[in-house]
Amino acid sequence: MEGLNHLGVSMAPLSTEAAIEFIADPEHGAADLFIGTVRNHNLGKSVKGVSYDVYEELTLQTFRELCDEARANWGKELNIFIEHFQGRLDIGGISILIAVSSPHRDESFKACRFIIEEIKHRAPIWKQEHYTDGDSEWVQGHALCSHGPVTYEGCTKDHAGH
Amino acid sequence: MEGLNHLGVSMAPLSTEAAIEFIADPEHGAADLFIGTVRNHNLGKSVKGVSYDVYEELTLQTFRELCDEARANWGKELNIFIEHFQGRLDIGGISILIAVSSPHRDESFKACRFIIEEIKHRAPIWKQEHYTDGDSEWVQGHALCSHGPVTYEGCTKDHAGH
Amino acid sequence: MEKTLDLRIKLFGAFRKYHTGSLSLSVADGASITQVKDQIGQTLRELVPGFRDDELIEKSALATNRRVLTNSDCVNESMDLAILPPVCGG
Amino acid sequence: MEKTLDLRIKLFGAFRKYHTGSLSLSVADGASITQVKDQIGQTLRELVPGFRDDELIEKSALATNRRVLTNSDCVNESMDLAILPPVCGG
Repeated sequence: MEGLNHLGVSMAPLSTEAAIEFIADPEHGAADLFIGTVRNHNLGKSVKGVSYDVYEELTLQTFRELCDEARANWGKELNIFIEHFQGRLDIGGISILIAVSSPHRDESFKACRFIIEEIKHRAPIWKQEHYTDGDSEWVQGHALCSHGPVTYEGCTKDHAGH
Repeated sequence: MEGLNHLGVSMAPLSTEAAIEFIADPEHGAADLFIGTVRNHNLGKSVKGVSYDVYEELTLQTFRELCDEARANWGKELNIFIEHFQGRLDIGGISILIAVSSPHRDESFKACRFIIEEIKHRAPIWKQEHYTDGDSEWVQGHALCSHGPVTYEGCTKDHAGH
Repeated sequence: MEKTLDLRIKLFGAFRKYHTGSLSLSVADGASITQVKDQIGQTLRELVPGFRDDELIEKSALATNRRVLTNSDCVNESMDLAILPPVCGG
Repeated sequence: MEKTLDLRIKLFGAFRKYHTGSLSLSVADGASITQVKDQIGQTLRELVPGFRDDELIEKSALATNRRVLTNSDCVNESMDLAILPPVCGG
């Protein structure tokens, strides 16, 4: 039986209890939970908070694709919970929660790690760090390229060179 | 600064919230939590519960050694929470909780995975499965060999061949 | 006369330094991704006199709600798109 | 006369099928791990007439509260030990 997904972008504080409860399954003996939090420094600067900007529709689509890819690699029965925060967080605030459960532990660990790595590269989410000196800055990231299912839409006019 | 350890063997239900709270750290941006639970089947048999037998003193010593080894590999600042349940659990009950936090995610994932793998092989813990047919059985495991710090104690008498 | 398409471009991340909300612009039917990005740059320069961050546009991708567009894509209907700087979620 | 040592052996896991609690036994000063395990087998056979699980003893390790003993260890004081079947925690 195919496992369950809970995928969300939330402006309310993320709940580790909700994640753990969602993935619980009597057929699963293992779960791995990744918690991303705001830390008080980055690249030598003292940070007091981070604002997350999220392109919600495409982020949720990316999460759905990641779930499909994780199940193709580590088993259709995986239960997967992914939530990303949108808005401003203070130090220690939870920016992302990923929880995966599976019958055995190897699949949970690998799928959870895969999902966070891919989110960092593929999900349209940005962060703006707020520094204790009053400054703030959008953090440099990874250039996006298309990963999604191939749904080629032909051009009506040809543009040589593009 | 060296990170914190919480190491325990508990006859009370294990608390994921306590684990997550313990490892939280304003300098850490990542945490990984592994949750081991009792599942409803094993090797084709229908399971209704598991009893865990724990040699507490040596288990705690093993946990301490694993923390030292994890810090040697992935950074002294790791915060580490390890609790193992002792007694009987029903399906879904939490048998082990391992949580590790670190400045960046790679260290949390690797240290958490390392600790659960080593516990499976090195911690003196045994489980007895209770089946729905009323039967029960001690689960086959991994033969222990000595891993601890080398504290060779010389023999007062020589026993050739041993 | 060549048909033109109306695009609404949502801005994210570092683009919010320059403009909040979205941009409205017109492009020729069948415009390439590069042409749309050129038009975004021109529109931003009109709206924000100090805008000179061509590198940000260069490194950004265009996307619909469903997928990131590639350089072989082109636009052939009026639609909503988003311009996405390099990402760093999680 | 050879000095003997008193050992108390805690039993875990599958040994609980045969006996709950611990075993008391005497060994010669300087006894090897193998000798202690032989003595454990003999004591169990006395306590539990049906005991024939020599393989369980064979595959088990001896340990103190601090570490698992190796075959090069030997016993030279009266002490508490534990006999540990193959493990499967987590």
